[in-house]
Amino acid sequence: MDTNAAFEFPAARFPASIENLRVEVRQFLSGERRSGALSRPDSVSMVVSLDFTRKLAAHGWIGMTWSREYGGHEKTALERYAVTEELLAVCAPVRAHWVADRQTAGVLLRFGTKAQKRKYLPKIAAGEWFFTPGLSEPDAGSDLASLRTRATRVDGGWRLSGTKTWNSNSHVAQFTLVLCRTEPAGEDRHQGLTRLIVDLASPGITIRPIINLAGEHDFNELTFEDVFVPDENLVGEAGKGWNQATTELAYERSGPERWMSSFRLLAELTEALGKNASAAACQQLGGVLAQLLTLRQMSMSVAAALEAGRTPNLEAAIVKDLGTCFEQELVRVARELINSEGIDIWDTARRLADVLESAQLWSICYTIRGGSKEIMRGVIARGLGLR
Amino acid sequence: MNETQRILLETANRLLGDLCTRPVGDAAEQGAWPADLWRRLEETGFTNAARSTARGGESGDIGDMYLLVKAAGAHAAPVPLAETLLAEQMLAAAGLQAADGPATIGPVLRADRMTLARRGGRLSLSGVARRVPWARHARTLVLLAEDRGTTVTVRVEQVPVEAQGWNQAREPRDTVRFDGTEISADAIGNGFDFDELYRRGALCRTAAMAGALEKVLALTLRYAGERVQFGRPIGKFQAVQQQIAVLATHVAASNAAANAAIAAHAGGDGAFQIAAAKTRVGQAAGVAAGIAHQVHGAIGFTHEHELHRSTRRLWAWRDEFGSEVEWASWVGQTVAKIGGEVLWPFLTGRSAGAAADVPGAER
Amino acid sequence: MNLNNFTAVAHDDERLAPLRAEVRRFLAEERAAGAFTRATGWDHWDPEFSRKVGAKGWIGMTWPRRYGGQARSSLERFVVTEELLAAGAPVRAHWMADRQLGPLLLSVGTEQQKDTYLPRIARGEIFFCYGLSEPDSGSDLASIRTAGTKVDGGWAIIGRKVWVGYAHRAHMMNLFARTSPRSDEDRHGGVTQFIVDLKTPGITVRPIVNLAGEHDFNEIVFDDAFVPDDLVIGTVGNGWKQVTGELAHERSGPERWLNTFSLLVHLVDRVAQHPNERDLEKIGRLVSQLWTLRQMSFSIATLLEQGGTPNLEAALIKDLGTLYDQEVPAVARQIVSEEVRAGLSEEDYLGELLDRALYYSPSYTIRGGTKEIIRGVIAKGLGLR
Amino acid sequence: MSETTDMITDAATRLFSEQCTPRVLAEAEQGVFPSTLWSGVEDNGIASMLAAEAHGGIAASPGVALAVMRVAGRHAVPLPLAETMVGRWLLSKAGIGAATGPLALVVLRRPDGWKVEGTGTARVLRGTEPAVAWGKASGGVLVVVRDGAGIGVATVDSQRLKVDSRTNIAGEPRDGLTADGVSVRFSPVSAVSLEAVMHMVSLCRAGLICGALQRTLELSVGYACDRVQFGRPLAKFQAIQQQLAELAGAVASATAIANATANVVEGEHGDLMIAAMRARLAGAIDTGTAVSHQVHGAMGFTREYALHYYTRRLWAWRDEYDSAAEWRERLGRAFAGAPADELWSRLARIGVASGTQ
Repeated sequence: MDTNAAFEFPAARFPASIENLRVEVRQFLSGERRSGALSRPDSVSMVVSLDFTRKLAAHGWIGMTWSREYGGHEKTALERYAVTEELLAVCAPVRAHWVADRQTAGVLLRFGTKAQKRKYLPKIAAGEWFFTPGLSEPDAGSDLASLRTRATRVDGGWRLSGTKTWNSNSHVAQFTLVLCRTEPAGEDRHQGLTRLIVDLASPGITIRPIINLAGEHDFNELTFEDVFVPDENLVGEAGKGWNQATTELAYERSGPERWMSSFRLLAELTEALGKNASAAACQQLGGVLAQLLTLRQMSMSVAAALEAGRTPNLEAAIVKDLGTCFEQELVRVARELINSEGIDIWDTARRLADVLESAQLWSICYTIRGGSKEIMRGVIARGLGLR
Repeated sequence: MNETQRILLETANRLLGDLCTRPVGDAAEQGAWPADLWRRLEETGFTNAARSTARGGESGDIGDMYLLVKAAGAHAAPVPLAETLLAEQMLAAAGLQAADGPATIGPVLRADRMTLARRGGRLSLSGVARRVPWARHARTLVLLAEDRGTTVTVRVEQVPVEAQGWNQAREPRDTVRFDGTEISADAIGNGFDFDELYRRGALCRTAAMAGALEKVLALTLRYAGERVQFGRPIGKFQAVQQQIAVLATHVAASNAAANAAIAAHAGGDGAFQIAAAKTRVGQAAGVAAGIAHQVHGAIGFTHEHELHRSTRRLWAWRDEFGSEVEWASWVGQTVAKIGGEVLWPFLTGRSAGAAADVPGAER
Repeated sequence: MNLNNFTAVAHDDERLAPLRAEVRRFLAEERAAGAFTRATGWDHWDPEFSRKVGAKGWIGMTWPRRYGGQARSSLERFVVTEELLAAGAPVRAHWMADRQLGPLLLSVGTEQQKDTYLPRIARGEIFFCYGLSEPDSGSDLASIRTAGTKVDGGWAIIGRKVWVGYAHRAHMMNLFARTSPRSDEDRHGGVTQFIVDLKTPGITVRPIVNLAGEHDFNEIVFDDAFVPDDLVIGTVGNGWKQVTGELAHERSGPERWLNTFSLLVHLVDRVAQHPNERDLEKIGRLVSQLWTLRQMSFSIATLLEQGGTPNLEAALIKDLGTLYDQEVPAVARQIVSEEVRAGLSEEDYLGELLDRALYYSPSYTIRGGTKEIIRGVIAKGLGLR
Repeated sequence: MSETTDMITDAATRLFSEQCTPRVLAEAEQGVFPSTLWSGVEDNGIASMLAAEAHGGIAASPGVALAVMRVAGRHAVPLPLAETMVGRWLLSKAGIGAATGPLALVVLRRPDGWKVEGTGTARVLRGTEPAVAWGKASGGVLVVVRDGAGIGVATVDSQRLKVDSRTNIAGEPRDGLTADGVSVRFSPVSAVSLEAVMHMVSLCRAGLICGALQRTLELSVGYACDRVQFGRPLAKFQAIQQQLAELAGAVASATAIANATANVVEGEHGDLMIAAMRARLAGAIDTGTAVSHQVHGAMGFTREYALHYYTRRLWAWRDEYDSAAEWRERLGRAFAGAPADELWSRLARIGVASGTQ
């Protein structure tokens, strides 16, 4: 057995120029903080701010790696990686463009028509157009191929019917990139699935908010009733949409968002512990920091592999599994430390209490969304040759 | 459980199941008082379960009381049932008149202190108590206050809520402030000390968590049986089964620990057992909530699904009246005091917790 | 499904208390006389000690008097067992026969078998080992291949058994062998249990040294070993079904959560001498778990006494208990640093106990049903399978 | 990987896979020093690789050392490799070459233990060190001690020490050594701190740990694929797959942090990366040993099957050259109290090597 390659994670080297970029991003972010634009200091949730998104776009920090032809900035994957880290470290309100920048654009760049790229990508990079995912369904979560949303051929396009759920930011997005069935499932359930760009302003679409555990409105359920989608919105080949979806999922697996979602909790905790923290507290804090630093190295290593033109799907699954489990452990450790160090969270460390509560609620979904822990471990097991 | 208790539990489950509906829960989280639910609990006598016959109640059996607290926990009842029962225990111990209507207790944080000042014949109460459960809805607040070096129980009819707050389950946890409020002499008695209140509070939360854990397991089993992925109910996947099995072990351990602590307390002591049980159930709460959510997947992350009513309560309650960290330290100190060689006789003795009972002579 | 069968066990009643006191007195005297120390452990083979336990009437104590038993309750047996284990007394020699073979013979054995073996077992004179696992059959016990072929007056055994604890010191083996081919309809049929004298020609015992560097396992090769008809236990072909009924006893007993008790005792003393908040908390967590486990175990013993078959509850205890036994050395390691260890006195068993617990900890979630199998049993009990 | 790395790792792979036989491993635990294997180590330049060319080495980078040590760890090489490599690196830094033969390494940082008395080049060693790796089996014990602003080293012949032979949980020699006023020749070493010695030996040990972890994964996957239960290989059971995936994640994380640390160990924040690495390795060891034993069932619990050579070493190594808890504490202490808004910028600069791939 040769497990070496996939589990190697060679150390990434970043060009020194990236440090300058980081400084630039940090300066921008501290300006934003001073002006109050980085709202919600008491939460780890990623929120929508159209204003903030437009400012990022103006700095060229959306669509960083795409070609200039499509409104991009032709930066490296490592530069994009650094900017993402900086944004997540302050829990910046990037929700509006997150999906389009991270996932949708990647699919369009690889599978879309020239016209589609020209139409959508510059608007995404400008922070004007947003996408909501359009993958999961009420009865198709981990088993995505069992989805039931279907599109039938009509004159000049398709008629789409069905329900999509867990769509973040659909209340601000103008489009979704739907995965739907256009041919009956045969022997191979992955055949006959198609991706369509759907304008959310089309007649026949209902958007229903879903309030999440944290009491926030982030998800939505989208219902399509005979929605007409013109032919020009077909992405790639009809019936061959499965590969696109899996590619899309790989883009979202190994990024720093898999281990930095609760960074604010770590930051508040570290501050609250104070310089005179007990030896035992420092040990626990050190354990957490060690995991974070390790995950960061792994994530950077994957970014470097992407930059070199490889698609390290297995490595990405490992990062997602370890990262999301780490974020749950962080919450556990934070709570234990607050209790054992006697930090009075109901008074002096009120913000820590709020961030802890928010992280507790959000952390449970990290090992579920974007491929559950069990699915990830299945992917890794396959990589080990067990399946 | 004896036959009477079985009937009591059945009645409680029926009533709470009917009344603790989603709209009632949602409204309570928005700050509404579930008046109908409370009235029904009063009518069935549940809110009086801690009251002895001498004080106008029916039995005042301690076991019954905690059984109800556990049932209320299982149904996520958004009312101060445990607090009202605790308040009556305090009032009874202090020889003070029983309270009608919802009641609560304080202080609930170790750092908070109330003091009673005497000037002339006047008594005045001062101090701040934070995180007081349900204070804004309580008609009576039973407080412990320091009075010339001793702790006295004070019965307050007007609850001065300074700030409203919530716990993770959006149950009211308010700050009450007294600035020299005048107290009449017949509202004061000698009863609990703070440790006693804290310990009984811990037992209430332990019982409620055991109930909530059973609910979490039931919901998870139901969902695993219904939800189909890859052509099978997810409960048929070994990876899911193994996780639910672990969840079940923690639910069982919590039941065992809570039952034993309640029995020991009813038998007249239980300091050690309550500490050990709060520790054990607190450990279970985190593990169980994690597994339940993992099995439920995205649906469990919605407000629409009822799982969070129980899991958020588990997260909140494990921290109230002492987290498992705090109680574990207490347990550790206790056993360190008796020493390793006596640990076994201590754990198996008539009343673990009373060092005097430890047959150390048989070493 | 009901996970609330764990009724509170407040304390011993007037029947159990004097017995417990008597066992403690005995153990204190034995320890004072040097028969064992805290570092010995219940997994230690000591025929002399077993004979003393037998003389006290504490082997086969629930069996009828006519077979050398004491006709006492299974709760009384539970009390004796937990006292012996908590003290770290060396009871391994009579363990298998007392826990498994005796009850089996009582339920399905012939009069002659009962007369021959039970009194000698109860006196601590004859020791048994268990021949169950095979090289290709671990968790999947129905897949055993060791074969018994009918010959004149008995059976000829051919095959191999592994992980046979103390076969090199036991007199007899309770052997599981296949006497008819495995069928898909009845996967658990066709297996027969035998009593085998280990001195029978055709039996070779080969030691297997374990992770801790100790010799307790063995591999046993049967090369046409003859077993007479009258040593078949129960019904031919019914061996597997005969054994499954006892699992609740085996899985919920104190041996599932008392493996590391002596280590805990020394750890408590260590922390008491050098107290700090964090270590006290760690100890407190362990003690809370142990106390809960004992509550569960004792209350299931009560259920068993009343004739129940709490198989699900027993599986829950096995899973929790073995994980707890793994957690004790993991926590102890955090408290007993290399520095602490270097400063321990010669008489302090802490380091030795920690090493042993660490060595043995992987085995807890494997032997007697792996963690995965046990969780499968629980899942079945919950209706998932 | 560069050509040198390839050459030396290839040589190590050949040597160790041929010579680290189960028999050699078993005999080593009985106290037999594997001299043939040691000659191979010398012949292939492994023991001196960190030393300067003038001292018989190739001045290998930490990354190369890590790679070679991983090979050694994968074969559970029963030799003081990390100690000797770091010892010769130090002696080379001191401007003195080293004789052949294995070295033990004692870094004096504690109030108890050995004391080096006197000044100048002639000094006296006194006291007892409780658990010196390969103390007796090594020809010489290299003592490293803080001296003024810098450090100094002295080699003492183990024959001149009183030996209390002991072993760790892996059966490796960890001897108590008593020096009863032994005179030693003391040499100052410039540009190396006492901490840097701990870092280098930690890094070499990290290689051993990563190699051993990798081997536990390989053995576990192999066993799961071969072993049939309930009519299927274990590997087909989801409960086993999920555990092995977790093991793979642990191995990958250990390797990733070790790789990254090798790049920056001599840089500005090398101390913090080493601490993070040691902490993470300990976590990976906890997962790795537990899962591999669980998957192996009873088989892994025997001395006949090879798994224990790796798991017992992992158990021992996680807390040697300072415990994981101490390293965690150092890392935590460096950040405790950092203002919330500064934590990221302070963390982000650690462990990032610049330059091209």
